[in-house]
Amino acid sequence: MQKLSDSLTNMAVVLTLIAVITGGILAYVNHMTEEPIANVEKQALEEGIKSVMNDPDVVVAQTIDTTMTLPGTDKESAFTIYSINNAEGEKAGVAVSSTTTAFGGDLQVLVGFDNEDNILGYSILKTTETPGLGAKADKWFQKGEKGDIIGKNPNDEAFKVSKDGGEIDAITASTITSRAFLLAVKRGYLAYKTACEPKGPVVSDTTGATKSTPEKETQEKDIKTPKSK
Amino acid sequence: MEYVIMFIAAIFVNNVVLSRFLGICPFLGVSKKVSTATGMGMAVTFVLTIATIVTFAIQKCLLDPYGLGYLQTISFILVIASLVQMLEIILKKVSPSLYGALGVFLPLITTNCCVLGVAIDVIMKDYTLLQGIVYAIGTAIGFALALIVFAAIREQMELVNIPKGVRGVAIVMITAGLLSLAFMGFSGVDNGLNAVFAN
Amino acid sequence: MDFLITPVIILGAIGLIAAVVLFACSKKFAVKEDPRLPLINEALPQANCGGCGFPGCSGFASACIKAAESGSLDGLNCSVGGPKAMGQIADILGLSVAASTPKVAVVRCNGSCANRPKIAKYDGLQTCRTVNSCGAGETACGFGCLGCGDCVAACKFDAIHINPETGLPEMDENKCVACGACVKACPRNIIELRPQGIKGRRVWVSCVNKEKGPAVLKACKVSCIACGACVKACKFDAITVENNVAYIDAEKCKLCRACEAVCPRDAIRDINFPKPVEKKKPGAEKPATPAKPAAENAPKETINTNSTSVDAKTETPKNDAVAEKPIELKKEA
Amino acid sequence: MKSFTFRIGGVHPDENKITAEIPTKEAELPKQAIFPLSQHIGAPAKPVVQKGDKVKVGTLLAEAGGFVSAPIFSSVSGTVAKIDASVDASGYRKPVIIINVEGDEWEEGIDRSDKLEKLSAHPELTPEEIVKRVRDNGIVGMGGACFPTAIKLTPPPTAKAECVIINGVECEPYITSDYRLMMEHPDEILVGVDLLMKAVKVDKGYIGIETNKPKAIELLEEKSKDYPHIQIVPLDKKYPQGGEKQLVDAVIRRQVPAPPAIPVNVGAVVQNVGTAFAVYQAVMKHKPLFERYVTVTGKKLTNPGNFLVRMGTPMSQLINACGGLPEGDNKILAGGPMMGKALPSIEVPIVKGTNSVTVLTDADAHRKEPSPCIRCAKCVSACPMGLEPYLLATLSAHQDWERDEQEDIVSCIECGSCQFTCPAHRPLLDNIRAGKQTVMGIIRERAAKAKAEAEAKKAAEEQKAAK
Amino acid sequence: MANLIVSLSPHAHGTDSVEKNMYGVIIALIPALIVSFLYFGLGSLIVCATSVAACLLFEWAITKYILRRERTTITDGSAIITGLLLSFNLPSNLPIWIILIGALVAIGVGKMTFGGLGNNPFNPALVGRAFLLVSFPVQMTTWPTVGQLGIEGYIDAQTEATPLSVMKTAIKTGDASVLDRLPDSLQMFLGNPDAAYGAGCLGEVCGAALVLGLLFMLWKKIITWHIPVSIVATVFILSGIMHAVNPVYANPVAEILSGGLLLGAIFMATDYVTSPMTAKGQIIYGICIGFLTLMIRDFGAYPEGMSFAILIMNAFTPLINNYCKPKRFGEVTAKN
Amino acid sequence: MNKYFEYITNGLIKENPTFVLLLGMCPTLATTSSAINGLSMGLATCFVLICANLVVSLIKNITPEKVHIPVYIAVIATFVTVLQLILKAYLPEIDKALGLFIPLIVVNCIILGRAEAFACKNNALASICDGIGIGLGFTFALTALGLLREFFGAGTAFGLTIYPENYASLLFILPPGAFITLGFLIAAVNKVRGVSEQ
Repeated sequence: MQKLSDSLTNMAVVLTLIAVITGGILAYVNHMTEEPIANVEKQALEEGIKSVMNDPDVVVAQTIDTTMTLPGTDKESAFTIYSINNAEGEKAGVAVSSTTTAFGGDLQVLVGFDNEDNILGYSILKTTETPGLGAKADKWFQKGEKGDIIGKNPNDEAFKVSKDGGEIDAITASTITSRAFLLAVKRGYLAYKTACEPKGPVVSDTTGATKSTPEKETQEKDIKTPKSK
Repeated sequence: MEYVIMFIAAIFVNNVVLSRFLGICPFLGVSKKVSTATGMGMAVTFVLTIATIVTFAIQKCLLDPYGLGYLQTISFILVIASLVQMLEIILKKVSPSLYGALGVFLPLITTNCCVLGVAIDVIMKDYTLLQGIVYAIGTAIGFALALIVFAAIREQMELVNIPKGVRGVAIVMITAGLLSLAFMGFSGVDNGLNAVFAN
Repeated sequence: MDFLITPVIILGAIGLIAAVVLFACSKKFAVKEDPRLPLINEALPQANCGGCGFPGCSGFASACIKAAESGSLDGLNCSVGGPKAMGQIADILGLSVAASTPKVAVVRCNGSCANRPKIAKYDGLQTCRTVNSCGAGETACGFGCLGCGDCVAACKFDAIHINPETGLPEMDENKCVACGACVKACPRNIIELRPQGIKGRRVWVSCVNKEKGPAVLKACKVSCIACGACVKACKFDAITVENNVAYIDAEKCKLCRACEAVCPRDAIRDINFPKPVEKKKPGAEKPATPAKPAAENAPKETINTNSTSVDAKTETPKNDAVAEKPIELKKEA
Repeated sequence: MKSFTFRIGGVHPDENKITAEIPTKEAELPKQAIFPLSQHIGAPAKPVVQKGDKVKVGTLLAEAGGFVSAPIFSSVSGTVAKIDASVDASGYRKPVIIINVEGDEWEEGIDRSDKLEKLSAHPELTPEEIVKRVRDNGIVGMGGACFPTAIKLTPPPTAKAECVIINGVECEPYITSDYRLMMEHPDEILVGVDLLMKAVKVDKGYIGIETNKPKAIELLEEKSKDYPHIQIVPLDKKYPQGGEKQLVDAVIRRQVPAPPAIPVNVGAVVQNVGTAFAVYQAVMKHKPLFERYVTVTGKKLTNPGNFLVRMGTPMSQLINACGGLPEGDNKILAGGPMMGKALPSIEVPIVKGTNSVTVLTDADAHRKEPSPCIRCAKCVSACPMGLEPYLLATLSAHQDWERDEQEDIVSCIECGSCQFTCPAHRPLLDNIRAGKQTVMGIIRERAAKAKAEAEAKKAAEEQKAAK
Repeated sequence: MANLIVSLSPHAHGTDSVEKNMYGVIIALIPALIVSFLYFGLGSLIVCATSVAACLLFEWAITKYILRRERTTITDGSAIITGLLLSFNLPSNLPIWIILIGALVAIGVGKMTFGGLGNNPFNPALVGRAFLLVSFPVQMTTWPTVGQLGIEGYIDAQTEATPLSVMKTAIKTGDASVLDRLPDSLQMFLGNPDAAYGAGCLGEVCGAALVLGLLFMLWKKIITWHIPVSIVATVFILSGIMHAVNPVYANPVAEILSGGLLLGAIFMATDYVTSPMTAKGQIIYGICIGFLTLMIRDFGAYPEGMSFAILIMNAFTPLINNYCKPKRFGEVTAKN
Repeated sequence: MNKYFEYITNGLIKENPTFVLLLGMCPTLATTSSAINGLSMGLATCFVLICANLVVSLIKNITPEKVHIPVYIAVIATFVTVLQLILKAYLPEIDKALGLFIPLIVVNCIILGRAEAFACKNNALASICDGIGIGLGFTFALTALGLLREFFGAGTAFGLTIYPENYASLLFILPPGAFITLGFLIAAVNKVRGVSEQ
């Protein structure tokens, strides 16, 4: 059979037809997978929250998506703050998802805090760090590991890598990732504090330079209206 | 300053070929001669910039409003393929001299994954259009730079006696590896600069 | 079915626009090109992988057309399409038809170590080109093989090798494709492409020394001294003597080997004949295969040398026949 | 003493001027003299004698074979034995005239007296007359290149000569013939320079001499006091200062552009001291060029020396006069070790361009084993032409003629500095020379093709016009 | 009579040779080697000896058994230099197995894969060092304090921050007072076993010994001044400007004397094979190395920029060679 | 039947896309930081390759010349997107590991290359066999490369610890290691095949 010639009708019909068919197929597949994908994501989130709260029975009470400009940056960052209740319905703390730029790109962490602002647990949601180096962050800062941060309060002066004068051991040969990680945790904390407790403590940013109160006020103005889901 | 650092990062730190493995095929194929490499580099810069703008428009004007994110791949590649072919046809007629310099490289760009890769990347990283363009140009220049430097090394290697066993693609790969190793020295420079200029 | 409508419309629209735009462009900006180009493009896989070293398949296609002008597609290969695609391209460019009379390269020098005494030692870059520009070389023959193997290096088909015993290049007939690379590489124009001959049989004068008698006699034991005996012996008018060297026209030669029998210097060689030629002069037997060094019969031949040298001297023509530079020789041959 | 030198590259090989202070002797007459018909650049000379003819010293044997050519004169008296082929300095057998020597009878008209003839005493010598006598007496460049001098003295109309530069540099190791000539015939040389200056119609002359010859500089400075237009220029010890282009750069600070430009394009006419002397003898004494100063030298020679040699004398005779070939491996050079030609036979005759017979023995005779290039760039800094020898050599070895041409391979003067200096002992010049020859061939071919095309086009146009 | 020998000109040859140059470099390295013995004792000896022996062994084995060449090249001295330079770039307590890997990569990947001396586009010692730095960042970035001469200095050494890490801390924290912890410049130049922060790789603790080597090589005409001087000058000027603008950047003298800058500028950037051919090219090369070194040191993720800067510029060398041609004769003038 | 078997083995050895044809280098290098990643990428590509080959061989005759690239690419992109969605839904781990390189399968020159070189000239069954062969060859190469890199770079094979991680050279997992390992692997394959590259 001869190939179709390059006439306008042929080209247009064939290309459009292909586009329509593929569009149809894709729409259908998408339709079929939409739910499972959403489920997967939701499940992953729930699993994540449960693991970072170190409690299998917690429930998300409220989700706040917020963007704000934090001290030390001039960019808006997005945070998601999950207010967490325990099985009994009492407030167990919060879980915050926070993003920073690390060695290889964005680093997104989910951190759980108890009511005293101490870290309950964390998990890495998204990382593009180097395998074997920065990617070790998923284990490194867990309980009992070298860079254990569980139970620490991000507001402490010592919540820094030891190279910068803090008390946390950086991942071997991945100081940048470690710094970024701690920064993400701290920012999550700050976001949660500013969003939920506007009268929260005056905090310093991770680079060590002290921040004055006026700046804090501007932060508050920057906070977008939290929307509840 | 942010754009400058982004630009530098795209060229050196996250060099598209050497650290992100995009566009390896043309990197290996068209790096035998410096002159050819330069032409290819220019062509990629040209197409990458245009493609980024067009795909950005499609994403923001068509896909996002209708929630059709899953059509990203297919619509992008369709657009890029048609765009490249169109450019080729037009260039051939309008400016034969430019076609002579760039045109022959154009078909090769369709399957250059750095074009699609960057287009998708720009959307994934949520860049603005301006950021996207800077990023695209930076990436393309990074590609061109890697290509030209590598072509010069290969031209030099053509003249020496490479052991028989590794002659051909093997030595090219190993050299690319060492080049990539050298470029690892840049890692973190963008973050360092960002930190400095943020203070 | 709602979820189907938008994507279908949008993608359909993209496709339609792309098609229309491409069509419009291709009509509006149509350019004339070599009619063979699209044909070759057709034969190519259009993977545009750049694996061939050219920028894209069309780049490769135009390179093929360009190469076709010079007559061969050597060095061009499409790894995706493989030999099949290359065969098609050759067909399109009409290259496969070209090789009508099969030829093979022959070496026209038999000046092995034993036949040609060394008078000097060359100490420098071992390429024939360089030795050639340095002087006659290690022997007194300014026309013979230098043995550094420029032809070996030039051969892409591994068809030519220097025999360490004789120091001369030898051809592997099965591998030789008569591309002529060795002919070009030889600074002394010793290698010639000759028709393969019936059953691969060939007879040729294995000497290109254009000097006159005494010097040639002294330089090499198997040199052509232009005595003309072969010319007389040839019944087919195939042999001519020009510039003090005999030459057998392969088109006219009937492979009777009468010339070989009369050659006093054993300068005519044959190949692929079942039996060695009967020498008219006793004692000078010619081995059937050229691979065997002529050294074996060298001692016997010295007698011949002495007896014929007298004739050669008397035949010496007038002085004008100045030895020409080897490079100019090529055009005549 | 303030001295000058050229600006790019250069090396300084061991001088080994063992024969410097040995006064020149006259060499014995040969039994048989051999005269190659091609002793100069250009077309070979055409023989005008036949076998059996009687000749005298100074008889014309062969006339110029073209515009760029030079006649050849007999240096001996005797009978023409044959016109045949024999090995000459090219290493190939080339046509020669062989004369059996009988006695020593000179042509009449050659002034054999020692009287110094000054230019001022000969008003009849117009520039044209000088050039004519130079041409008729077969004078060629005596430094080794053997370019017919008369042609150099008539520069193309596009260029104007401004000065004459005399090359008394003798930068090649071993050779001392020019030095001896300067020491023994300074007056004649100065008159020769005067003649050359008049011939090219300039009033400035320089004589460049390297500072390793202080006596020659002193002597010529002393003598040149009578010649206000002639200046002695002391030059640093550096090879290849004797190269035409390098000498022009060293003396008048002008660089000759890439080929096809020649020194006269920057206003300089360069001649060797030997040429100046030969010009003097030809113009003033009517003596054709048939004898010259030759150094016969070598570390292992028992009795090296400088000789006044009749051309056509086989080298074997000179070597025997110096005590014969030493034991062991020998390399016989016509010329010095940097640019001289190694000969496959010692029966090669002395010709117009043979300034030295150098015998290298044993280790000196062999090349050193080459190892891979380490890209040290020492060849680049040594190259007096500003080229990149390592690259040219590699490109030539890979037969990449196109890039060779781009990299200006044709500018190479084949001085050998690169190969001399290469720590890896690579045969750089061997490769470059092969490349240069090929590239020049390609360029010539292209030019011929372009010319043919232009002509065809012109013819077609004319035809069109005719219609 | 023996046959005459013929060849093309030139027939004379200089006295220079590859071996002469290579062993010249080795001699120039001796002062630094002695200093490293004095400062790091046994550890230095073990590291040096292992590295040199391994490089020689690998070169010999690869030429003989993998490339199957008749002649091995271990006598030309280049493998010794690679071994020495590699060891000069290592901390004195590095385990032997890491050194072996480094030597294998340096010789095997960096050099012999390309066909041996003269063919490699990258400096083999630096390839080895960069490989180790990326592969074993922990071991490669802990440096013993000087003065631990015994075996314990090798097995279980006390480690110390290097001047470079002090500088980096100052930049990261934005606190210029951190720089007060740097030893003074004279100490850094002469090297002082007692000085705090006297730690570093084997070959980089004493600037004076390296400069001595430089003088020797310049005297012997093994290298020219262009590369070392342009690197040091660039670093000096650039860091001077940065220091003037913001004192968290260390003063230029400290920048030059700290880390591997002098070692790299004198011995590694000047490697014949991988550096540009012309003076102009060498100066461009040097300036770029200086610039990149400072960038990587001050902003990058790795503690020292010299190795990477040289490697990067090694990659650019063919390009530089393409564009920096020597001035051709006759280009200068035709007529005044 | 033999012919079809040959198509399959062809892709595995004689025309191995990675070692011999040198196609699809981007995913080869980028996704082989571990054996399992390499394997997943190989299988993913294999899936797209087979489907695309099949469809292209079916529609080869109704495609006008000027639009054949957009058409083929659209076909390929469809399968890639389908794959992407399925992975997201049911194998999120793999989707995460392969990241950007799943959509980039579209521009893998193996797929378009096979479509152009084979599928558009052969019937459906042959095209499927070719897809299987080439796909498996690709998978094999990626797995081998991933295995080597994982072994040298992390001391593990398919996640199982072989020797302590402390002794592993991290570089092999990083970009330079990908190039270098592949370089030596190709040299080794060439040696085994007894073919010297030109």
